Amino acid sequence: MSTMTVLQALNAALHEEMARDRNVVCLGEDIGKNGGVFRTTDGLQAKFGEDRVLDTPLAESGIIGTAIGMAMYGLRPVPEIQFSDFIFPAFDQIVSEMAKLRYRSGGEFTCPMVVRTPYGGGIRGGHYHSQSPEAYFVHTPGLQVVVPATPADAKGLLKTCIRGQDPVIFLEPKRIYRTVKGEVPDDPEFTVPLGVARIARAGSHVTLVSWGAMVHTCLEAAEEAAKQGIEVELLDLRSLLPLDQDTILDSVKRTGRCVVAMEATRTCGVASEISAIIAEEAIEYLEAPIVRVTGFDTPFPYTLEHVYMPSPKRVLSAIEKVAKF
Amino acid sequence: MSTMTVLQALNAALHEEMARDRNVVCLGEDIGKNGGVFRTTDGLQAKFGEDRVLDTPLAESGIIGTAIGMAMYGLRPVPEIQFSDFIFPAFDQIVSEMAKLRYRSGGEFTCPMVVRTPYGGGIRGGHYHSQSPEAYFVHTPGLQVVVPATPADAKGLLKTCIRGQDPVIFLEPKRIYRTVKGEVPDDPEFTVPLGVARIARAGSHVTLVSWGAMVHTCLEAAEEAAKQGIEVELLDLRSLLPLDQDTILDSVKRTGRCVVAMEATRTCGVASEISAIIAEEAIEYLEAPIVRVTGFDTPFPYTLEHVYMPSPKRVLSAIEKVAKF
Amino acid sequence: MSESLLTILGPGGSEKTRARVKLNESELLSLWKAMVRTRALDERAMKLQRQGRIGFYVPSFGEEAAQVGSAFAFGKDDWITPSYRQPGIALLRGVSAERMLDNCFGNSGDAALGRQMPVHYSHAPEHLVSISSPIGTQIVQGTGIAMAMRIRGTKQVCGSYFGDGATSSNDFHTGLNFAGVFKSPIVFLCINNQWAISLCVSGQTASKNMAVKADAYGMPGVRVDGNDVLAVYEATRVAVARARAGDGPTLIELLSFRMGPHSSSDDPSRYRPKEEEKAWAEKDPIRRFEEFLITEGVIDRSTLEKTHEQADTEMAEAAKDSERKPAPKIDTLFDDVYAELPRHLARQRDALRAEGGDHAADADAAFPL
Amino acid sequence: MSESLLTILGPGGSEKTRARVKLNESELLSLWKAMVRTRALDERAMKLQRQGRIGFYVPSFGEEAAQVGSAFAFGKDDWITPSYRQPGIALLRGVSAERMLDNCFGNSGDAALGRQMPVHYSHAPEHLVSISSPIGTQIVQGTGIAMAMRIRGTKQVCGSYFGDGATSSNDFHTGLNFAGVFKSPIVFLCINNQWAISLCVSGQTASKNMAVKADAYGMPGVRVDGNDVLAVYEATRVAVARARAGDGPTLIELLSFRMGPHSSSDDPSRYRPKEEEKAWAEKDPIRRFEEFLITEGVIDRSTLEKTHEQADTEMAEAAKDSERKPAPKIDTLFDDVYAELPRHLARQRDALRAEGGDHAADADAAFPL
Ligand SMILES: Cc1ncc(C[n+]2csc(CCOP(=O)(O)OP(=O)(O)O)c2C)c(N)n1
Ligand SMILES: Cc1ncc(C[n+]2csc(CCOP(=O)(O)OP(=O)(O)O)c2C)c(N)n1
Ligand SMILES: [Mg+2]
Ligand SMILES: [Mg+2]
Repeated sequence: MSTMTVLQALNAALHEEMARDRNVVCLGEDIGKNGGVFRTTDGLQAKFGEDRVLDTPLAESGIIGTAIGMAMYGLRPVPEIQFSDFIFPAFDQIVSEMAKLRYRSGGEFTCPMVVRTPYGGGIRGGHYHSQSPEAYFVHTPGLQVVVPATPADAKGLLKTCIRGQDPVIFLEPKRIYRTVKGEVPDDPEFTVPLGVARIARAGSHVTLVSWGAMVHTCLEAAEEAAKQGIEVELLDLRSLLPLDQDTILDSVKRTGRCVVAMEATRTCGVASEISAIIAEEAIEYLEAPIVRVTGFDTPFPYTLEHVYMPSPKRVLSAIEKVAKF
Repeated sequence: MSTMTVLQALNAALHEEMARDRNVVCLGEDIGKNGGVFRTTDGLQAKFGEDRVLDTPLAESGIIGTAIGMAMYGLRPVPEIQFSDFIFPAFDQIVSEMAKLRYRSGGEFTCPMVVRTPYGGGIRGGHYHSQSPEAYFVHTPGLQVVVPATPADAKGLLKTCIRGQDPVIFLEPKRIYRTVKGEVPDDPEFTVPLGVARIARAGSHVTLVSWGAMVHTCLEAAEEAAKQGIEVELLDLRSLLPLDQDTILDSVKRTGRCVVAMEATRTCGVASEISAIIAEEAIEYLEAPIVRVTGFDTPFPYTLEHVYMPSPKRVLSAIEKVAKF
Repeated sequence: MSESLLTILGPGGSEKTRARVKLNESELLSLWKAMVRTRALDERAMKLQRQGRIGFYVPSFGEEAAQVGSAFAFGKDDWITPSYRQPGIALLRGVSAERMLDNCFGNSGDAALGRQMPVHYSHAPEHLVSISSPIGTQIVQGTGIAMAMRIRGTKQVCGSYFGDGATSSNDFHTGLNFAGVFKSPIVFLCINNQWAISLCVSGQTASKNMAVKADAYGMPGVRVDGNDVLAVYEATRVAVARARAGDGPTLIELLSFRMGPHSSSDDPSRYRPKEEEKAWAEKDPIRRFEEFLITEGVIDRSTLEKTHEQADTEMAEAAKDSERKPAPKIDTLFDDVYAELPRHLARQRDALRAEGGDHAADADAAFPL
Repeated sequence: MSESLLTILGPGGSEKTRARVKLNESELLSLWKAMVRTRALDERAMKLQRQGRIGFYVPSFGEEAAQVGSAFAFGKDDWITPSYRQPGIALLRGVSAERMLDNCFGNSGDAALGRQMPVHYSHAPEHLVSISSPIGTQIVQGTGIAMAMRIRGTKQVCGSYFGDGATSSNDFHTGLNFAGVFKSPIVFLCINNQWAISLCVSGQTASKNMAVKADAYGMPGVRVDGNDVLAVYEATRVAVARARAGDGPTLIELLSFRMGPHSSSDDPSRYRPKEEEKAWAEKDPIRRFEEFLITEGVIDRSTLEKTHEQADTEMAEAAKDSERKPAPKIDTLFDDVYAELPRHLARQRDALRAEGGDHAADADAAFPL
């Protein structure tokens, strides 16, 4: 075990996987010499060379499009999109190609690759450096969508994805890159499976579902709720696709109450999907509305960022609302 | 009143609006001389000239990007994307620019434009000529998303959108282009407001929510259900953003039971959003699970298209399920 | 980049031509037969479509030399990212007509189990990458394949095919730009058939021609008479050798003409002058090559007729065999979305199984393009 | 397209230069003052950022001639789609430093009410289009604006600014291609400062230079010494006149150098040789122009010093005034998403109002770029 930040854990995962498998290549803007604008890829080019750590021209569709070609051919590309807000020029390659290649070729061609990208708010980045676009990808069959919330998961999930057979959108909550530290196993074979939620806090009164940086906001809210005697069960989903429906339903069936919290834009977000699954599969267990705490249906603001992002207080009032319903 | 197909109604709306306002311009692939691959823009170039009906190069990002510029400048562009499956190369311009321009400039620059595009399955188009991508746009603040289900709505909604102040994704259910006919008002001032659902069939036992071509599938299912004594209230949403939450909640509060039917991929689709709104705002009225009847979480198939698309039978079994719960 | 067209098969007499041909008789015959079979497949498939036996087809009439001549210059281990309009490449590389028609029928024999529309083939054993509909996507993917070849150091080369319309796509731009920067072993083959559905090439771009676009990416651009199979082969051979030697990519423009409609759904009389079609019918690449082969004594009239007949028969039999195969099983809907069936798809499959038959009515509108 | 750089401000002596200058003294002074004020604004804003008073800034050190010289060639009614690195254009067109700093402070005086990061200005009265972060999007939008001007027949022209990195974007490709096809009245201004964050221009494209890319779109490409304000003006003037006359677009490459960091978050010592920075510091475009103005007797040393001081004072005062303004009101979060507040946003606003204060902690990590 070592104590690491999320950033260090990701960097360690990349170093280990590149050392383990020479088919793993990284590519993206400013990831080589500069080590990435967040330094997630620091040291990789010096260690593995310019052939395996490529500084690309400024074109996300080119980064993803060439990575798809590499993956088809047999490499294991790990492209970086500098901010998830800049993934949209590559959207066609992701939705039309990366996600559908295996299906449309009957498995003759596959696309094992991991698109790493910093996402979410909290760094004063305004419209274009703060968004949480996970719903776009969760709505796209063929993709896997993964979001770690702790350093150990950051490392273990990224390693699992790089070893996997299918394309992944790996969203890195940039707000906690350096602010969250934790114990991380040193074993190079340490991995964390997809589709298995983590019970970040056990509780019996209210189920609180979240992922990414918001897990830490939820934890604060849960501790506050406990002071009022409301014991919150906090689920950290880890992967949104596949989604651990069983753990969610199991918890909700026990608590009868559910809050889902996320940073993203409210309408048609992943919180709505979780709510819909519960309303379809476990409605007879519910004793209160399913409340969503989310970003607003506006573009992400700059000066008022702290108002836009769900605060522990906003999560707490939702918990209180369902607990007291 | 005239009897028209959906296609004729759309064509009439374009002719009328272009005649009414010289700022209205159409642009897209094969829309001029060829009149569009579905013939929706037939006759426009002959009537209004090559300056106002532009055959563009093969680049959706160029079609949308230039239309945004035109709209900023003061024109009212009506770009066509030949199939909604091909909108993804333009996704960055839509999500990052078209949707956010008003907000990010404090209203100094605006983007009144209507992106018309045929969508949905039922024409044996396989992966790339059949998808229903509405959720991507409903999840994007700043856009409006409109889907007509009848010839009258096709005309009235399109005219409203062209006269509006905000960008619209106007999804044309291509399966019913020619197969659905109806009465359409001739009055050139006839318009249909956004955000007001149509009660396609009144009923008191089960609320059935749908939009686009699926409304007709749902109508068949509702008639079948009526034979069993289940009276279905069928809502045709017309616009998905703005969404007529009030009519949905009002109906569900009366029936206590709800089915949402759509062609799109299930996870994180618009059906989930509707379910989540109900589970948040009206759970105490519910007497059954909210059931979603949707396309599967797979790419859209070719040979098995008829299996993939929700049939009246699949909608009916959902109705029966919630009615008998 | 020169503005003139590379041409070998000159009009009248073959003295000058012969001197420049680097292929032996058996190679010339291989080229020719592949062209003839391509034409026969297109004709058969268009017939099947008109008879309502397959849903859609895209013929490549008039582009046989461009496809086959260029593909002939690649090795067996090289990879190709084709578009939908090069059936000849697959035939040349050994794909049977039956396998191709299995795709057009969308039956259980199709590699992709009828999941895609006709003409969206996947032929992995022949290194022909799965074809998709969105225009241009295969260009940048081809660059990625070539970058991977270079990283692995295999000396393989990738060939990427696309039309004049595709040069307007985002992926043309990034595909060529990345290839230029990373000196990738790829040959870009733009089959300029002068039409993108109803848009003629002067509406597609204001550039003098397609080959000049190579300058924007720091690679050589070559313009070739795309109806001259020998010129096509020669230009591609040089570019493939260049790529294999590590000297980077080339853009080749093959000037040809789409003699048929865009697809079985298209009606060119709405937008294209008949005279243009007539003028280009005169330049049919198969007839042009056959004149040379006859003049040279490589074939005679009777071989010619027999070969055409054989090709027709081959395609008719393939169609018969293919049409007999059953549709894919319903459960296959859920396979191959992921390497392993995830729980949510298993649930959706089980729900469908429980519901049983009675599916949505079959497609009720015609495919428009 | 020629490979040589258009240059007017020659080294040593101004005889030859003078003969080619088409501007009068007062125009020369306007150009110079705008350059000096641009430098002063950048310096002030970088200081504010280092003091933690604004969150982020992007300086344009070294690119003053490229911005100001080109913008000077457009008319008041012409439109510009700038990128984030041309504050000088706004200053030249009459935007006050205070309005610009209102954006950097994200306060209630900002046209966009602090919704965007610093340097993402919107200046509609001056026809300067709202700036966004995604690289290249303004290029194709500029083409759209120009297409609209042509449709309306107004004789206006659009200018679109972008960097060397942006030439790799999808929107560069479509923007130039559409402009070529539709003969749009637009001038594309690529400020090639040779760096896109940490990527030098040879890693961006293998093309010989940026101007040659014009050929791919059938328009003239011009290469200009971007640190020579007179050459920049002259080349742009010709292109603007061409566009206004209906003769179509031009691509101008302005070769310059990013003398500072990419932004207040960037550390060029990680990737850029110090020597390169030193060599280009010698070519400072402001000093170069001042040498000419002094030699010509347009200004003297004391005017020079006074003008610099005045500019400093102007910026310091503007900062003081701007900093005093309050933050935008919380309700403004929900305005301007649509022309009218839709019901769902009204509901979200009301819920927020009901909840009251105690918002998420302020940003806890630093902005990286
Ligand atoms: C992204 C995208 N936009 C539009 C279409 C519809 N479409 C299919 S083929 C075609 C024209 C292609 O022209 P070209 O590249 O010249 O190839 P050709 O058909 O002539 O072989 C168009 C517009 C598409 N398939 N993909
Ligand atoms: C689509 C997109 N990808 C990545 C970024 C991150 N980014 C911001 S500026 C920049 C470099 C831009 O370089 P250039 O176009 O040369 O302009 P310069 O900064 O030199 O003025 C990058 C990669 C972005 N803003 N948008
Ligand atoms: Mg073509
Ligand atoms: Mg630059």
